[in-house]
Amino acid sequence: MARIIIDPEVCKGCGICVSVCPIKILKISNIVTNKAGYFVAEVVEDKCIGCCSCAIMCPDSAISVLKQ
Amino acid sequence: MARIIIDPEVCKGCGICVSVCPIKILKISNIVTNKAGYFVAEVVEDKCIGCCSCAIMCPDSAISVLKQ
Amino acid sequence: MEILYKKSRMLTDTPLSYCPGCTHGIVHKLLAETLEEIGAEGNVIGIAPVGCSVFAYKFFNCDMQQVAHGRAPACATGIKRCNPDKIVFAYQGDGDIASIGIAEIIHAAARGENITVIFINNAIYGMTGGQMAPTTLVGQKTTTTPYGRVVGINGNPIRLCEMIATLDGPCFVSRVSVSDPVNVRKAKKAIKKGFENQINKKGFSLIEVLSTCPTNWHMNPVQSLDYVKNEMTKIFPLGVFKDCQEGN
Amino acid sequence: MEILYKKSRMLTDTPLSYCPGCTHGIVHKLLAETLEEIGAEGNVIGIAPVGCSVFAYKFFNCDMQQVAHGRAPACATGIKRCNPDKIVFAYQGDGDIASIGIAEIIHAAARGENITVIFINNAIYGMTGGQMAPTTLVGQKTTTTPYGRVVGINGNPIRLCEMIATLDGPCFVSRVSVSDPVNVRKAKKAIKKGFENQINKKGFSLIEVLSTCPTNWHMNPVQSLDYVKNEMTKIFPLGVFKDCQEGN
Amino acid sequence: MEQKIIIAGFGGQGVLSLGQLIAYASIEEHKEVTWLPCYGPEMRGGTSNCSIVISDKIIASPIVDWADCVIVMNRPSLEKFSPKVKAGGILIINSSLIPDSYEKANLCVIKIKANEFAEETGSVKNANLVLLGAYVGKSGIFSLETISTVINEKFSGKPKLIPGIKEAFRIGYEIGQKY
Amino acid sequence: MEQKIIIAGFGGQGVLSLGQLIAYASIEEHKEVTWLPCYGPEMRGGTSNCSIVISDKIIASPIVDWADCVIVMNRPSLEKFSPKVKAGGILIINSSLIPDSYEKANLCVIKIKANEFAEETGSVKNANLVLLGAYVGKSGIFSLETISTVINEKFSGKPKLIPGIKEAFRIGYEIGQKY
Amino acid sequence: MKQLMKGNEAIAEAAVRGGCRAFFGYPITPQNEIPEYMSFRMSEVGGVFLQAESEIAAINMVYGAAGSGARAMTSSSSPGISLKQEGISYICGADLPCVIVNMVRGGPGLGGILPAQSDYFQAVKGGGHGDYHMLVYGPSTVQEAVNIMYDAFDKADKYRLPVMLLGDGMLGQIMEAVELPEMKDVNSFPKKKWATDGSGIGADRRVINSLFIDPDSLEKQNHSLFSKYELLKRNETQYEEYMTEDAEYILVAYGTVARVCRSAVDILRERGIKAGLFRPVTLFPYPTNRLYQIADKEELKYFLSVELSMGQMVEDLKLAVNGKKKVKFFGKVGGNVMSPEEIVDNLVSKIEEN
Amino acid sequence: MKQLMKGNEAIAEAAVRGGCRAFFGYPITPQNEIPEYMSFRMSEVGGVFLQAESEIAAINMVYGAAGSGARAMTSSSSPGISLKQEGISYICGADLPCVIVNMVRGGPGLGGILPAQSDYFQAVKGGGHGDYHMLVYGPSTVQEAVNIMYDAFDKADKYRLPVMLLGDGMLGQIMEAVELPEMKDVNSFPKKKWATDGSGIGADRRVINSLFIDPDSLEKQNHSLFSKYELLKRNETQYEEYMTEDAEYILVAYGTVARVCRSAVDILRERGIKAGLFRPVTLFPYPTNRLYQIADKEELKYFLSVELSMGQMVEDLKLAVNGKKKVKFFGKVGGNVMSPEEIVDNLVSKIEEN
Ligand SMILES: Cc1ncc(C[n+]2csc(CCOP(=O)(O)OP(=O)(O)O)c2C)c(N)n1
Ligand SMILES: Cc1ncc(C[n+]2csc(CCOP(=O)(O)OP(=O)(O)O)c2C)c(N)n1
Ligand code: SF4
Ligand code: SF4
Ligand code: SF4
Ligand code: SF4
Ligand code: SF4
Ligand code: SF4
Ligand SMILES: [Mg+2]
Ligand SMILES: [Mg+2]
Repeated sequence: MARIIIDPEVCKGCGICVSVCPIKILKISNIVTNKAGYFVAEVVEDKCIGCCSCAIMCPDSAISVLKQ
Repeated sequence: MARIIIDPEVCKGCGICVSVCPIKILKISNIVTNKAGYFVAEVVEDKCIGCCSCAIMCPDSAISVLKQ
Repeated sequence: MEILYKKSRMLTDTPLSYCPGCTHGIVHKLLAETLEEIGAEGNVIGIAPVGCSVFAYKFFNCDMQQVAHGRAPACATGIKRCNPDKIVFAYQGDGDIASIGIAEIIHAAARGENITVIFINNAIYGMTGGQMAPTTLVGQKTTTTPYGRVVGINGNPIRLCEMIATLDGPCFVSRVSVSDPVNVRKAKKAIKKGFENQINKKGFSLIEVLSTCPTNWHMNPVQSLDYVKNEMTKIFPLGVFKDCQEGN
Repeated sequence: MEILYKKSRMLTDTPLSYCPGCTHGIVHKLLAETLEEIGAEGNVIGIAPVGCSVFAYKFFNCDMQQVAHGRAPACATGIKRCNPDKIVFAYQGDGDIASIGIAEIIHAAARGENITVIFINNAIYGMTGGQMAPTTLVGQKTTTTPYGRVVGINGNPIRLCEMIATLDGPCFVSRVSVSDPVNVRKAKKAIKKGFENQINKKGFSLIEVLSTCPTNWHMNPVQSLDYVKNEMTKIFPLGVFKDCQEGN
Repeated sequence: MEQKIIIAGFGGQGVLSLGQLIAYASIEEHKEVTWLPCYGPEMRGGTSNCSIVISDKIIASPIVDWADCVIVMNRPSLEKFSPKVKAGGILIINSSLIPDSYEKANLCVIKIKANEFAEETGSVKNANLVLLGAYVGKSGIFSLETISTVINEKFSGKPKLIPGIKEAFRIGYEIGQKY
Repeated sequence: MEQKIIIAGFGGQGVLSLGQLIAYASIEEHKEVTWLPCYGPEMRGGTSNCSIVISDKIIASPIVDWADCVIVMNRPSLEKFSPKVKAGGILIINSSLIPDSYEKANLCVIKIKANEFAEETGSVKNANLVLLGAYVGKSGIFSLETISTVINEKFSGKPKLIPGIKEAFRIGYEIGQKY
Repeated sequence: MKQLMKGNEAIAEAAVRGGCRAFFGYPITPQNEIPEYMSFRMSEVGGVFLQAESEIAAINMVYGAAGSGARAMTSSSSPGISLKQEGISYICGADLPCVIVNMVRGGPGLGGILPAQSDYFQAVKGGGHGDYHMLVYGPSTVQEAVNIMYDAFDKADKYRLPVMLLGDGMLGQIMEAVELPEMKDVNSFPKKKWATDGSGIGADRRVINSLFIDPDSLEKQNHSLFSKYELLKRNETQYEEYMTEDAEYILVAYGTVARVCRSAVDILRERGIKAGLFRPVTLFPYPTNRLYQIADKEELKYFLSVELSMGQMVEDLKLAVNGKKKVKFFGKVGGNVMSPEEIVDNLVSKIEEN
Repeated sequence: MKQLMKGNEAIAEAAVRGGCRAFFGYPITPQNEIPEYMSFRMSEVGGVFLQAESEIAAINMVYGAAGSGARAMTSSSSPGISLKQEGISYICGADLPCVIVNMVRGGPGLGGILPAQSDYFQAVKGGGHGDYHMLVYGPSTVQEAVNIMYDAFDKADKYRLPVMLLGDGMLGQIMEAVELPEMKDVNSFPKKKWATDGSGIGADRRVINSLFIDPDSLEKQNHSLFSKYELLKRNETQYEEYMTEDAEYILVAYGTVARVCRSAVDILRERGIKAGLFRPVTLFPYPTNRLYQIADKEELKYFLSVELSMGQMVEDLKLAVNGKKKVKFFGKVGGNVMSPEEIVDNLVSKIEEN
């Protein structure tokens, strides 16, 4: 099983990770903003397959991927 | 019959005309220098065929070619 | 617990100054990861251009020089000639490399300088607010082509890779994209090859990366990636234009 | 009595400032004759570069501008854009066009500026006394390559035509030579085509002419012509690299 | 009379155009005015701000060190610009995006859910007009007629939007008046 | 003591190196010396010249307006530089290339078929040495020993040439002495 | 009718109305609105707009265009203007008219992008090689910039030299109310007989050139340039005085800083300190004669040069005053602009020092 | 042992002996012998020689090389130096040491190639944008040029700024007897901890940069630069006086012109006119203090600035003298160099005028 960690202070809410996740478990929050004022990305379902697509594409290196 | 006219004051004695004349009727004088101090090109034999090679190649436009 | 992906050590902790979704950030990661993987840490000098990546000197965890607009290849030449055993890379935008600095890149390539140049082609001047770049597509609206780029007035886009590949000097010339994970992986390979060439003293490598500028394209980041895939690659085909290791 | 050949009206009476046997003079003639033949008299603006042909403004019987080293294509652009119905030509040496001024020629070509550029490639900096040019042959000795041009240090010669032909902008790109009467005639045809393109608003034409520098090659003028024929054309093959009228 | 105003938020929120509307209104009322945007690489990241000075006399420096009014549309702007409000000045906060509570002695703090109100008028893009309304309502600096003229003129190209825009302004205005 | 000299001719005739030999000889005799070539685009066309100033004192301007001696190796140089000889000065003409007669009151004009003499010594390239000889012979400015030392030193890379060079100098020297 | 306009756009529009029909530029902050405005405006009026590949190309396009008779201009900011120095020197050497805008930013190097006046030396002493000058203006407000720009091409053509407008980011980015002048009739401009319009042949051909290989002819060209500069001094020197009649302390400042100084003078006067403002409008020619006169006033204690630089204009001020009065200096750099209060404090502390 | 050497070659050799190990240049008359000499000499000493594609590339190669710790130089002449202005401004902004030679030729534009001093302003006021200066020398003889060049890299490294040697074609082309100093040991030079040699990571990484986007940090950088210039003024100001003690008329001149002035002084003294020569060796810092002192001498009637320009250094002279004495000017331009007699005549006629 895999898991991703999104650093909310680094995330700029660009939505790229959301768009590339093959199993569509990410979304941009419409509530949580970080210090910089961005609505940040969140994991909505615990089904990550650890493909790293989101992490590879995140321009701000906000995502780490772990395999448990 | 053809004939060439070399302007001795314009000629720089480079020898290009001499080298390209197909019937080898040109030479650089070893006596006559012009005001600029160059030994100039001369016609040595009256056999010009009017091919214009000398004139075309003269960098200083010193040669005119006439057909009589 | 295994870490499948994490931020490269060759990036500093300074937050990137790029707009949300700008793919400058992706390329930074690829560069950093490559430098880490080839064991270049403590042996690298990077060059930041003038453009949105002007602050790159804050982001890479190595010695860095910030240089005048367009002159990164000259600066890299100066560094590399005096430090032939160090790894030297330049990072340049399309305005920087293909407009004001086109003389410097061509001559560095012709000399076969043993350096690696990363060229971010986002078809626009990002930093200054969206003016036409030499790589702006025909018809593309920018703040200095308000009616869209018109060939008869604004000229044709320049394909730098194709042009540079005609020279004898360069060793490796390639165009890649970061529009999706597959292409990102390919891009990283190309970048890695660029650095390996340098280490092996094969000479000059240029890797052009098709990149986005959501802000000045007036698109969201995801639309921008599609634009790269669907529009830019038509004019700027991906591929290897020269590879001295393949004997061409 | 028929006149088979005489000096063109489009040349002034001022004696050329070139060294004896320097083929700059031949190219001047071809240009002048062409301008005369296409009836351009009184409708031409020429641009003299910095190089041995810096004094070209004295030699052509038309309005002339002398411009900064390497910037003739930019100057020509300024003139032509403001005078679209005039015939504008630039005359440049290899140092001028392919070294300091390579950005300007590439961008004028990419824009497809409707101008005609004559490029005298004599593989050396004539004016300044024989330093290496971007077109200096590998192994060729110059005052700044005292051991001969070495690729690893001084880089590779640049083939401008081949490079520029990869761009979408230019209409006609050709390399000719003036090493003998046959080639001179061909060179004239190419130059003429360059001007006809301009008149027909086809856009940018570049004619590279392989030329001699007896003084700095330390050869006599006739040996120099042979050097062009036997050595230079090996590295700089003659030919047409792009011709929009032939649909490529 | 001299009024100094700073407006700040994300790019795209209408920060600069809100400032320009104030500038146009000042001209309409024959006042001297300067409008100065922040410019340059800080743009990267998408924040944006501008400063406006309105006066009866020739305006010296258009730079605002201390503002009579600060309008902020996102949290980083609140942090950066709220300290610039003069004692006794006005701080207007778009609380749609900055839900945090914020209090400061000696300041009139107006919190207003501009996005929500704007959406009511047909478009979230009218949020800046709600904030303008609040400022004018509180300060009384321009007549309603002036504002109406300026809106009619500046949006003459998009007449369909005008009712919503005016409505957004009105909502803000009424809230502002209450402070 | 101050001597100002101009030497002029075609490029390739050894104009500059003739000047340099004079400069080396001056140093050898512990004099101050400056040697200044003409430089620049006048080179095109192949003419060349240099100016030498020799003095006991620090030399101010190395530019020679009026020369004690002018040596010319082709006709254009004669025309250009002969007017620069001071009254009472020396004008040395390579009459191999300038067969014209040339007279001027108040000048010592030395005409010498330098090319022909040089050829006798084995190479027409020694023509400049013949002219140097004439100058030294006439002016007596350097000792023969100095000249010999300088020649030995400067041509040490090409020892085979030295006898011819010295012979050329000697021929010129003897002619110069007669004037 | 007055309208609210951004400085850069107002300047561009004034150029168009003043007859500019050719613009060549390269983007750089803080003047991008000038090329951006020209990119559509030129096509509206049938002129030429071209985004050049570099500042160097742009200035040489101006050279070509101006040489062929066009009213041509370029604009840039500090690093870009540095790159144009060779071209500017050529334009001066070849006696060509053109207009150049420099919206100065902080330097040296890439520096910053905020307002600065640290290109003063470059503008008035000649940053390029050789002896030359331009007619240099340092406008204070958008309206003044518009007025100067409107006539800049006339002046450039009259004297056949570049006119430079030296502004800064504040002048370029600010919006103020301006009154725009009418469009000049381009057909009314005097014909340029010297321009290479292509029609020249034989004795009539025209040559644009800055090469004078013979020293006497280069000397002649240098003197001819300097006789133009004498004319400029006589005809074009401009300045403004504010409360200088009885002033004990005269602030000297140009450009946007002069606005701040004006407020400072008001505050000082309110406090009973007799301050005044001398504002050079032309920076070359510098209003030397007038300053020399003013320096004679008995009540005057000293001048204070207020600049956004480490002290550049202060040298011209000192040269003008020639030791007759003390000249002091207050500068800020890096993009920070001094407030009126800071100027007041600076002056007051200098008064107390004495 | 003294040997006869061409100025350009002697300067190049002195640079090598002073530790230069990287040369980047582009041909231009009258300094071509410098790159030509370096093209073989650098390979002999294991250094780097590169003929760059342009002056702009050359100065940016110097930037890179210097930034990475090398003793790097470039040389050019007027138009080429104009092209380097942006690069020079960057080098100053980034606190990099390097050496730049300008063998000045007549301008503006392509001008001529003969000796001139018309790049004085560009050299000492900063032809590039922003507030900066270089340490500028104006040597008079080949020997002096050699001596200055020999230590130029030490000074550049010490202050981390460019040192400029301002010569002219006469200095470059002349052959004179010179004594060459010994080769310095390149291993003895102090290590540059700030240089980007590639080893930096984490907290230790080095950044060469001239961008200071925050105005306060740019202001700090500007002040830090100017505190270096204060040090230069204190430590590096150099000049030479010749017969100034009792002089009624003091000629002020630098470079090759100062040689001519020296002869003029001799002639004047012979004629019983009490003339002297003040020769600034450093042009920045200018020997202001000493001139200010000298101006107090009672017997001194005036200064005469003698220059190959339309009057550039005369401004620094006037600023130094600050109105205490009259400052007059005699200049020649275009490549013509004045003879001692012309200077004498000029001075005498000015004396008579009075
Ligand atoms: C000499 C000079 N000219 C112009 C500029 C202004 N400028 C800064 S970045 C830039 C272009 C940036 O475009 P690009 O290289 O494509 O990089 P991007 O921002 O798109 O990544 C320009 C023109 C400058 N700083 N210096
Ligand atoms: C900015 C600038 N850099 C350098 C020079 C010096 N320069 C004059 S001509 C020339 C090169 C000439 O070579 P090329 O263009 O090949 O022309 P050629 O003389 O061989 O015909 C150079 C470097 C200059 N005048 N201006
Ligand atoms: S690692 Fe793959 S599956 Fe997991 S969140 Fe990222 S993109 Fe989705
Ligand atoms: S890609 Fe990165 S920055 Fe963008 S939303 Fe996802 S985590 Fe945030
Ligand atoms: S025209 Fe032909 S044949 Fe006659 S001289 Fe010339 S080259 Fe010879
Ligand atoms: S080619 Fe012309 S210049 Fe050369 S020798 Fe013949 S006539 Fe004379
Ligand atoms: S302006 Fe464009 S290129 Fe620059 S950071 Fe923003 S999105 Fe990226
Ligand atoms: S130097 Fe060479 S290119 Fe120049 S004129 Fe002489 S031969 Fe021709
Ligand atoms: Mg870009
Ligand atoms: Mg050449």
